[in-house]
Amino acid sequence: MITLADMLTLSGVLFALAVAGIFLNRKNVILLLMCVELLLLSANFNFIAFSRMLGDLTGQVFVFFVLTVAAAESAIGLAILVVLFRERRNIDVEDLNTLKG
Amino acid sequence: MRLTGEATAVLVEILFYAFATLLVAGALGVITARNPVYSALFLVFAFINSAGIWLLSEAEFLALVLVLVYVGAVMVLFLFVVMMLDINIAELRRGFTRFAWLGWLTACALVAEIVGVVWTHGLAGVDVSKGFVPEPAGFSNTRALGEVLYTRYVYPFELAAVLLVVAIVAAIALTLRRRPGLKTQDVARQVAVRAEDRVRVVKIAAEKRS
Amino acid sequence: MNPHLLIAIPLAPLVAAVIAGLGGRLVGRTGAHIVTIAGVAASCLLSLHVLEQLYRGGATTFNGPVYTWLVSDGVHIDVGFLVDRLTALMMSVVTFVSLCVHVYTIGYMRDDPGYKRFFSYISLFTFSMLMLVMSNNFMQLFFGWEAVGVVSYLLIGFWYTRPSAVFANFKAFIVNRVGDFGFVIGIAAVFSYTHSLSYEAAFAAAPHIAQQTLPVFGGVNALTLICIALFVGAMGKSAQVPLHVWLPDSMEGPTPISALIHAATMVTAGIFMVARMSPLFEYSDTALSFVLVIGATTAFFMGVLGVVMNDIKRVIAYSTLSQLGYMTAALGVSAYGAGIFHLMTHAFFKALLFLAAGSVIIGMHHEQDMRKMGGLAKYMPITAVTCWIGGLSLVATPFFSGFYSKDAIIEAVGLSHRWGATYAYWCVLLGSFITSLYTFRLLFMTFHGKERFRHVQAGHGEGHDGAHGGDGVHEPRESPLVVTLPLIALAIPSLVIGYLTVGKVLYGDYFGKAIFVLPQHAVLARMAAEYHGPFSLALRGFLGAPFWLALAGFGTAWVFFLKRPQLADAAAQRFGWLHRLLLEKYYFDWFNEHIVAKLARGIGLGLWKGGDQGLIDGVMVNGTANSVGRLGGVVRRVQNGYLYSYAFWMVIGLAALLGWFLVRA
Amino acid sequence: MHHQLLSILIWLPIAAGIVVLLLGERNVGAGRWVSLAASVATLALCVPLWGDFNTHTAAYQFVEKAAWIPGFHAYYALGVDGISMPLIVLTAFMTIPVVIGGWRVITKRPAQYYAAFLIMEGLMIGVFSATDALLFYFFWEAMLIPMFLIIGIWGGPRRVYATLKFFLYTFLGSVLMLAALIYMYVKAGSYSIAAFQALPLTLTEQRWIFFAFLLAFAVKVPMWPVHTWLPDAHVEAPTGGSVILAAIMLKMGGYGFLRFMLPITPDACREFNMLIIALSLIAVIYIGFVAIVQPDMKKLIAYSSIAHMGFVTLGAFVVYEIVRATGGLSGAAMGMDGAMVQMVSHGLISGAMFLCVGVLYDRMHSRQIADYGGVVNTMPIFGAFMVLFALANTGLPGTSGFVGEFLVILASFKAGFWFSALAAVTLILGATYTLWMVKRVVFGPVGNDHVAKLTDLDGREFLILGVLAAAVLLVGVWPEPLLKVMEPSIRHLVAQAVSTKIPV
Repeated sequence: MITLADMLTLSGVLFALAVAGIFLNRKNVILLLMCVELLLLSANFNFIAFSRMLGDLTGQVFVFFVLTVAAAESAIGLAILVVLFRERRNIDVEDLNTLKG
Repeated sequence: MRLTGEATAVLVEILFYAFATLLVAGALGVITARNPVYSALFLVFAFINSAGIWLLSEAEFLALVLVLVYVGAVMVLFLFVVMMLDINIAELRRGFTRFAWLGWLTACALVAEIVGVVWTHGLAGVDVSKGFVPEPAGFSNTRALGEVLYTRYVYPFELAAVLLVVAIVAAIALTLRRRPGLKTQDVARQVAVRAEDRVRVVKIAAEKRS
Repeated sequence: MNPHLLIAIPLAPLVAAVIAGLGGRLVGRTGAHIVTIAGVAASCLLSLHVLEQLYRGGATTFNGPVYTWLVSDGVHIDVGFLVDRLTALMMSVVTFVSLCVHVYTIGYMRDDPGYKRFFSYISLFTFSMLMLVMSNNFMQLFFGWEAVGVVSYLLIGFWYTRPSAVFANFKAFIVNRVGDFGFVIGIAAVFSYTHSLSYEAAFAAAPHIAQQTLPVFGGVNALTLICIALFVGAMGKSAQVPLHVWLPDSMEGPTPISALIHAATMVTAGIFMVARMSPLFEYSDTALSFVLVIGATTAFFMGVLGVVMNDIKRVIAYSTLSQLGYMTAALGVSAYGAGIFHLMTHAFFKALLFLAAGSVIIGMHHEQDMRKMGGLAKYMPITAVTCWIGGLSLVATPFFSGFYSKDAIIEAVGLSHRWGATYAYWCVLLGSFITSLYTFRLLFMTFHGKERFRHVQAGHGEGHDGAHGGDGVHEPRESPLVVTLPLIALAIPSLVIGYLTVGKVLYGDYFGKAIFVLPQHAVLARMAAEYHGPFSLALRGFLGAPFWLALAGFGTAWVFFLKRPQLADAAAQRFGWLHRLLLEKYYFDWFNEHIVAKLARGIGLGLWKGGDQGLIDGVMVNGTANSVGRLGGVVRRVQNGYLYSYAFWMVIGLAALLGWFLVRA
Repeated sequence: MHHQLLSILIWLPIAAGIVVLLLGERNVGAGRWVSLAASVATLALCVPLWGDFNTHTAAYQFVEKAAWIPGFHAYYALGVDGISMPLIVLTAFMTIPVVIGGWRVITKRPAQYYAAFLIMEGLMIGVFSATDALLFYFFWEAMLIPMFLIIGIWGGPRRVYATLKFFLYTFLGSVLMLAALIYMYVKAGSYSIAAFQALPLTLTEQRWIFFAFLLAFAVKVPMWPVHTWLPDAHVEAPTGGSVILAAIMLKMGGYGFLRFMLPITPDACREFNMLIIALSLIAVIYIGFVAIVQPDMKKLIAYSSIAHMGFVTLGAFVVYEIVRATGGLSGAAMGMDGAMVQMVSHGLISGAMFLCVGVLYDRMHSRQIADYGGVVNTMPIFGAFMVLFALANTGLPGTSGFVGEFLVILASFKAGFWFSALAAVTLILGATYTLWMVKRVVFGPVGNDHVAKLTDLDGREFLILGVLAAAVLLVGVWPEPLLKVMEPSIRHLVAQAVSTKIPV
């Protein structure tokens, strides 16, 4: 049967991969958004693991809300992406540094 | 044929490891994919595998929600956007390699640490080796979730709804383009029109027919 | 003696000064001098009345408070009077000389715009001097001390448009303040032992303090430190050697004040103070030796400078320095009575000499250089005669008052066995030769010999006399009565006061308890033994060494400055370096201006530029401000706008956190 | 009426200031008369404060107490004793010359100028009369704001630098003090200063609190290393600002030493008293030399203020050396008396001297000594006043400048010869820099044609300088009433300073 340790390891690996994804790619904003999705997914894993382990449903309710938030976030992320693309014709991360100090 | 209790545990474990490896491979694919469409698809694949795992750990409502809602809607949205923006793929590849080693190094360090924490110390007193308590036979995850959702968490539930509405409005507001030449009906101005600025009474002198 | 009468003595000149000074239009010039002269005259009469009461009337010493100045830490510091025979004598001398000067000023300052202001200042001075003399505690003594210093500052700088006068009064005040620095430390030391500022507490504790030692300078005797500190104050005020530099420059002030302040009263304050503090000084031999050596050095070396000076007032100024040295030497050998007696006689004939010089200056239309005078006796007989009387008294010719006091000092120094007494004796003895040399040089160059003022005017015609315009040569005229009257009034005591009072004051028991002398130091008592009346003393004087030295001085002066004046110039050439050393006044002035003043300004600039602006402002204050700016510049680069770098730092942070958690748990 | 007197003294000027502010720039005439009336009224109220002051008890008088912030147990508690009462009277006394002085001179937004001064006067009286530490701190910080504006708006060319430096310097110090106050509040349970004074503290606690207070008050005094803001602030401040800055704000530091440091952390004070004495003596000598070479009159007087204030800190902290040297307490109270009198007298004298420089500045718009020479020829009355105040500044007996220095020198000799000797050096240095300035400015032939065109004092200036001269001479000739008022409180303070508060 699935032990808590397995679930946590899996979510840890997923999390690490997502973060690596974020600062590895230099070009693609979309990949950034996807990596954020992955991050949320790994978070959900933890929620479910603990909720099932403790036998308390709040964890799963929380996953439910995380999903809604993730959806909203990706929607807006993509909208920004579209506007950005219209503005700049390219969406590689290198050029997006106007907000610097 | 019904499997014996102990056999099912082994099967579950095998399935879990299968799904886990596929999930990790999917995630890896998302990152390393050259083409955003491929990475989107890898993401879909990863989600499906995680749904599988969730089913294994008897969180079936969420697994289904994940697949239907999330993969169905959000991933489709991603694909739609990726397809719409004609990103030239060649140009995307170039920037990938410069920091690769550093990235992987930190990722591995991170993984090592997380695993180390989980395996060696246990999370401050949480016994990690214990598995799940299997649900009783007639238990329905969905009904339990429904009860909890509409009793204790009604207020956050409503809030989530509001959040989604806001997201919709924001997305539209951001991307809406009003093309200049467009002739649209503006009801307000139509109603506000007054007689004198439309009708002009002109006095013209009568002419003899020549 | 009722206290109200005593309060009236200092108060009268103060009120007069205020009326004359602030009265302005409603008092008017004549009103001003009438008020001030009335005030000083009243004070003089009252002082003489008090002197007479104490001297014969059998009144007892008055020692009582006037009002409580302040009470702090249980210590009552108040303004009070101690009037005994010593004070009465000083009061009488001060007020009498001040009265003469007041009358004299009417003539001298007749056409001076600051007339009222001058009268107000000199009566303010009289008030301060009286407060100093009559005080019964150290605070009021210090008040009088500084007040006198301030008024002399105002008076020296009276003609404030002359830069030299303004420099002189600044210098005078600072040098006085150096003296007061020592003085205040002496007072603080006494206070630390007696926890009270009154005289009798200090005098009572003197034997006890003599046994104490202070842990400073490697354990010095407390009383010696106190006495030397107090004497430093006296040196500042009575212009003893290192702190004498201000007196010659104070001749920048009008002549009346030279007479009043820088001859008769203020400079004697130091002598009076040491005499008053005799109960303290007696218990410390080292302090008295210090006083003796300083006094003797001043007496001789300042006298020598008198010989080379050409400005008539500066010659008399150096003579004053030398005579003050004599008085200090007298104090040094515990002959306080002789010191005070000489102070009194000196006040009269020195004031006389100064006023006579003033009258000569008026006659010569403000010409002060003796080389432009000569043969004035014909034109200014009264001034000449009175000047001669003053000169003879200064030189200590027998029967003149100067003889009785100065010879007594020379004899007392001779008899004393204190450390430094032999050196002092030789200084004082040769001093009498030097005194007669410069006195007769002055008399011959001014009143006798060739009239040098005539060809000078014909020659270039500018200088002060030219200022008055006019065609041919101005005959020097005798000064008006209001000037010559004080001269005569001062000439009489210069002549007879010594003869009349030497028996009672010097050798008699006039001072009684006012001056305390230990039996083993009582030099005057031993001299009193051989005293058989003023007449026989004068006759014996003719045989004494000082008289013959004085005669020798007369002879050399007669040869050098009357018979063959070119001899003096020849001597000056041959001993060129000595002449220049004397002209430069032993380079004291050069040392003060170039070393001390430049050093002070240098330290000031160094500390200001280096310390304040460089170190504190530059490094610490503005430094921190700039470094904050630079730090900001560095930190800014971390915010480079790239999303991935932020993510990277996040991960690093997370990794560190997890690592720490891993290690610690 | 008695137990509201202090509140009226605080809030009357502030209210008047607000009224003047509301009157605005249009009817400035009315504003001027209102501010004059308010400042005179405040001084008039000081008469009953001094008159009914009981000079036989060290306890607080005119006590008021009302809830302020119940949450913190902070009360609106006011009270006055021998140490703070003379300073309140000095504050009220010195505001009138400032108001009258600025009558014609201030042209840029005069209403706000008067309002700032009146409000500041109220706040300063608040600082002196607060017996609740938080209320003290409130007034202490609030007082900075008007001065910040005064220097900032009506100041000279480099005013922004000067006022920022002034504000940040003082603020940095006092923030640490707040930390110390809060710490003690936590231990003592309430903010009342009396509670703090009685609170037993271990030596390490006392050390930390001592240094927190030291930084806050050393900046205000100002003591030697942290004094560089004062010359800049004075040079750039308008005349009125300089007068109040010198006359009152420097006394805050001295008051803080006596009210907070000595009673609350006596053991730490005993341990570090040599540090304070050394800094004071450095201030006297180092600053004395620096003052000699100043080309700017106001900077010179500013530096002379630092030297004079060195005496205050010396007088306050000499008590420990006296106990060490003589074993007894005789002379300790005299040192503190000297410190208090020096504060009051320095307020009068340096205020007057800044007014004198102000008079010259209003006519010739220059503060450089080199631009003047022989002013007494065209302004004789002004010359007389200037010389009188200069002599008072050098500590001439008969003027108030002498009383404080004399008492401190007497007391410090009991502590040791060198303390007194080094302190007495101020007689020489003080005379040198002040009279050298007077020589170059007042005396001598007429410097240049500007000086020739100078006009002598007008009625207003004569009135102010006359009143100040009378005050300086009165305190100098008869300081007894001033000392009688503070005597019991000083004795109580000495007892507190030598007691130990380390819990056994």
